[in-house]
Amino acid sequence: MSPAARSGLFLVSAAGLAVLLGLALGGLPGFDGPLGDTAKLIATHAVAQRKASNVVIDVAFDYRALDTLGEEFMVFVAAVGAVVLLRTTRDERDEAGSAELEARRPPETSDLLRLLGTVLAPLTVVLGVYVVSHGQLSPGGGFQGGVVVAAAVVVVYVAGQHVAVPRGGPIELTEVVESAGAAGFAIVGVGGLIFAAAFFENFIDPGSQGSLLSGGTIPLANVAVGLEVAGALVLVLVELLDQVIFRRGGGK
Amino acid sequence: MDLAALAIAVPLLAAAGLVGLRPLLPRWGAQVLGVAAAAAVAVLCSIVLVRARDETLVYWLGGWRPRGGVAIGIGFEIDQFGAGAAVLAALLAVGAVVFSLRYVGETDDLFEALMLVFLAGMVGFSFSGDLFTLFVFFELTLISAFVLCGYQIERRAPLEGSLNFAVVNSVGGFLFLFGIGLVYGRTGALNLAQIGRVLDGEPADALVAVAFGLIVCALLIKAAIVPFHFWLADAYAVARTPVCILLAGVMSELGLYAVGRIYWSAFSGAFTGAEGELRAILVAAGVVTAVLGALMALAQTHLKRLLAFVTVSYLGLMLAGVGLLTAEGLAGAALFAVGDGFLKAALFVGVGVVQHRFGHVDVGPLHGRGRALTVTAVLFAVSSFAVASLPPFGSFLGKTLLEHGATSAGYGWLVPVFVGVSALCGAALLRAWARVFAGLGEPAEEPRTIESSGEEAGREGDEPPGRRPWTMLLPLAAFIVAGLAAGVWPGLADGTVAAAERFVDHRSYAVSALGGSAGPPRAAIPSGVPHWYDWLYSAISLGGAVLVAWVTLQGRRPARPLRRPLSVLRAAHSGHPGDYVAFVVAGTAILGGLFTLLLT
Amino acid sequence: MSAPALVVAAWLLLIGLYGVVTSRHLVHLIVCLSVAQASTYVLLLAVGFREGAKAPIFGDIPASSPVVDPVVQALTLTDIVVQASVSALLLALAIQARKRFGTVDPNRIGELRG
Amino acid sequence: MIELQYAALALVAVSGTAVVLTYEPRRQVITSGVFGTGLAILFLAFQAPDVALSQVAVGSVALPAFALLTLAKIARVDRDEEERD
Repeated sequence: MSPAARSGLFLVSAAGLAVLLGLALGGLPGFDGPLGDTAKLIATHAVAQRKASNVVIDVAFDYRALDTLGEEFMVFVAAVGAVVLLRTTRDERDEAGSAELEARRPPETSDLLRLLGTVLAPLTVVLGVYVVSHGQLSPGGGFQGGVVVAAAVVVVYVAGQHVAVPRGGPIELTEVVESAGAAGFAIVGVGGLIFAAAFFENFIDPGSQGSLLSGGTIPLANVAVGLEVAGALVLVLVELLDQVIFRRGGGK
Repeated sequence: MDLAALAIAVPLLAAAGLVGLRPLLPRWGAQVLGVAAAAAVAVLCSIVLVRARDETLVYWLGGWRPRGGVAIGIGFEIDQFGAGAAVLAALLAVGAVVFSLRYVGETDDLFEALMLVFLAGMVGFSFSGDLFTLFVFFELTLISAFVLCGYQIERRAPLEGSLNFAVVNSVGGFLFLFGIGLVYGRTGALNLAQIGRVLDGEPADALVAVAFGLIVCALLIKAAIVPFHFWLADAYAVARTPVCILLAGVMSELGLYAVGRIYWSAFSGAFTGAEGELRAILVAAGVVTAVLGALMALAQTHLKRLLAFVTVSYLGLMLAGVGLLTAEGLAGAALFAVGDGFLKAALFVGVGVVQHRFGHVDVGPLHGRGRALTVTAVLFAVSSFAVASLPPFGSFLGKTLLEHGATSAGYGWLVPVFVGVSALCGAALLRAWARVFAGLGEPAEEPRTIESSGEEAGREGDEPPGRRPWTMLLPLAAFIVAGLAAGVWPGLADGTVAAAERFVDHRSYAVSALGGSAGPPRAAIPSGVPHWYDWLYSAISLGGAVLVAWVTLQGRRPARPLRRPLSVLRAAHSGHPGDYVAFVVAGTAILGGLFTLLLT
Repeated sequence: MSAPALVVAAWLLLIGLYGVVTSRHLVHLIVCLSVAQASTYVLLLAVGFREGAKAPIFGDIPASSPVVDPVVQALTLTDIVVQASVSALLLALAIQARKRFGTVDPNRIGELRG
Repeated sequence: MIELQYAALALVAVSGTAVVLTYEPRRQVITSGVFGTGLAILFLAFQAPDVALSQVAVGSVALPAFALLTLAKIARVDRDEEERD
């Protein structure tokens, strides 16, 4: 279709869709009604059942842990997919030639950036670990903390570009971390099968509310997710960075 | 039913293992792990299928049983249809992984890992009795499928196919989630049975109709129903053969399965009294898709794209079956999906062998060159006839049930449509077969754009040409045998109808999930198929297919009166993601509007 | 008053899709997809919001105080991760598209016709 | 709190529209960062601090970073090809 025809078709249909959405949204209750049945049950009983004060994390890692398993494997696929879709293809390698690849050394980074990286990175890692480990108590958890840890690793990676990062080693290590996290979360689920009666059944004593280890398997699951998300994000970012930094054609 | 959970956990763990142990695992070790994991899923799902024979299996994840009819966690609700879909997916996955054994490329451990996640996604999708979990597995399936589609990044067409696939289906995901938000806002529930109980109370209003419309449109995108079908031809035509086996064999059909599942478990109570209107809408969409897909298939000279449009066309037939909203129609669609799924997988493998041998799949340049591939030629011909409903294959039995369902629902005019569509699709396949494997007729018109230029051509894999390893022919033969088994297994038709009776029983679904008292189970009437006239219909389909193939074989171009409409149709398949999204929005507005007007 | 939030949700969906349809750059298209997806976050959270209720974290509030719906928040968390994953992969495809097609304008990528 | 919600809704609606209508991708990434942060504020007003945190991580940091790196790579390929010609 021509751009005009495409926009025309879209605008007409979108107008129709807008009317439908308006009609449908008008049927939703306002902000003053009672909570839905499922939400009410969970909001009243979660803390007593799980001892973890953050009910959102209770839902994500216990009541609806299977959804989170699916979500973790989406992240897993995203990381694997980035490796697959961004790999250097055979023809690119031929085109570049090995001599030129040799010349494509990463650029030097300034001392200041390196210093900043050295100072910032450990702090960020500590923050990330805190967010992961306190998910059951306060806002945060494996996903958010994992992102923070990944940011720290990437800072080190960028700041440390002067050290020749051998392609292969760190990437493979990251893949190991990432898959260990993904597998770890699935194993928490299987643990429920072995030590209790159902997949993802919480098989560890929930402890007491407010303590760091409250929630039974929830902190465990959070750590697994944290590892997986951190690993995956590092993989994606490093693949993208590699595309930009390592190909900075110094040989030309 | 811990086995059901294991059927999801095993492939996911194996996938994580394949990626994590990549430095340590030798290539053959990874392949063994891949095949073993897929086979384990097939075994697990088969046991689940057997156990689901007498009652619907309910499994509460995390042991969160419902309280007072309110679900707390996620429930699996597995009947023979869900378990059967999972078995089909797992068997096709085993075949696909075996096919890819001798089909070496780059980073292939990752390929197997992705296939296993893809499989786990489909299994989870088939088992789930929870609206949001359906969405999660919908997305997991989608994301692994589109990476698999784009696996060959050194070629252009897979890249574009993958992109269109991802964009259009992501939009489908938004619609799905928007619908979930509306439903949850109204019912406070995500469990399908619980949603059904809340909605049963009163007739549907605009919110319910629009929410249903959005969710159905999202699933019809997955099922490639016109006008949501554009991405499918692009993606399936360019994906590697093992991926196509799963995509065309089962993934799209799962969209239709979920339409049925969600309708009968959650919405059918709210739409009581409006079944006639809903039936008309769904059957119409199915027929349009079937006819359009068949015509587009006839217009193709690229083998995989041809198969993709045959897939679209048959998905239309299946939607018409599901859309009859009767147990018989649903049973027909399900049986047809299984038989056709295996046979289409066989055809894709056949095309894969051709691609393996000659490096491309354009009918024009391949003219007569397939004579060298005797076994493949014979098997390809058999599958083509079987797809055109050759008795006693599963596709024949399924279509027979479909036709009976249509007649008893008062849609007798569907029978000639089914017969005609089968004839056209069969003709498209037979004509391609005649050109490639027999060298009959004029060589096809100018080569198509995809993969036709020298740069794009490339064999799948590193095997020297000329060898057709048993790892390719074995799945081909096995899929044909499975397609045959789906037609001759004793009692299969009656069993499927009985299972469908349970599937469409709104009340007993809720009771098995959430407790309460059910009425007496509905007795299934033996289907008594096939009758003598079913053989006649099949003969007409087959004869028509041969005739149309023969006539169109003579000319290099389509007949004059057909040229203009065909060129308009083909121009609409522009490969432009913006176009496709505009069509999706238009389709959603139309379907949603019809639902709102007619069902409230 | 829930109307403003719901109107914004619907608006984000439609405007995001408008961006996808009219896009001339793949990266732009992908970011527009994320706008459309944001509509679902707003809808879900609006559905679960209750006036005067607190966040469902019982660290600092008494166990009896009214809270907003925790379930939709968990769903939205999943939704956000879905978006991040899909966007990352689409961006990787955009890079490959630039390499293979020499353009990132969807109007000029068109291998698959008819 | 409801006032904060209205303000955040307005910000989200306006910045979301701006993201779509900014056809220059580099500038669009910046606007999308503003949009992502606006969403995070809105989620806080919706009493969803967990979601807000995720949204900051994804919408304000990860996605803009992905997008900028992608654009840098695309520009890189453009330049390489010009040099070759």
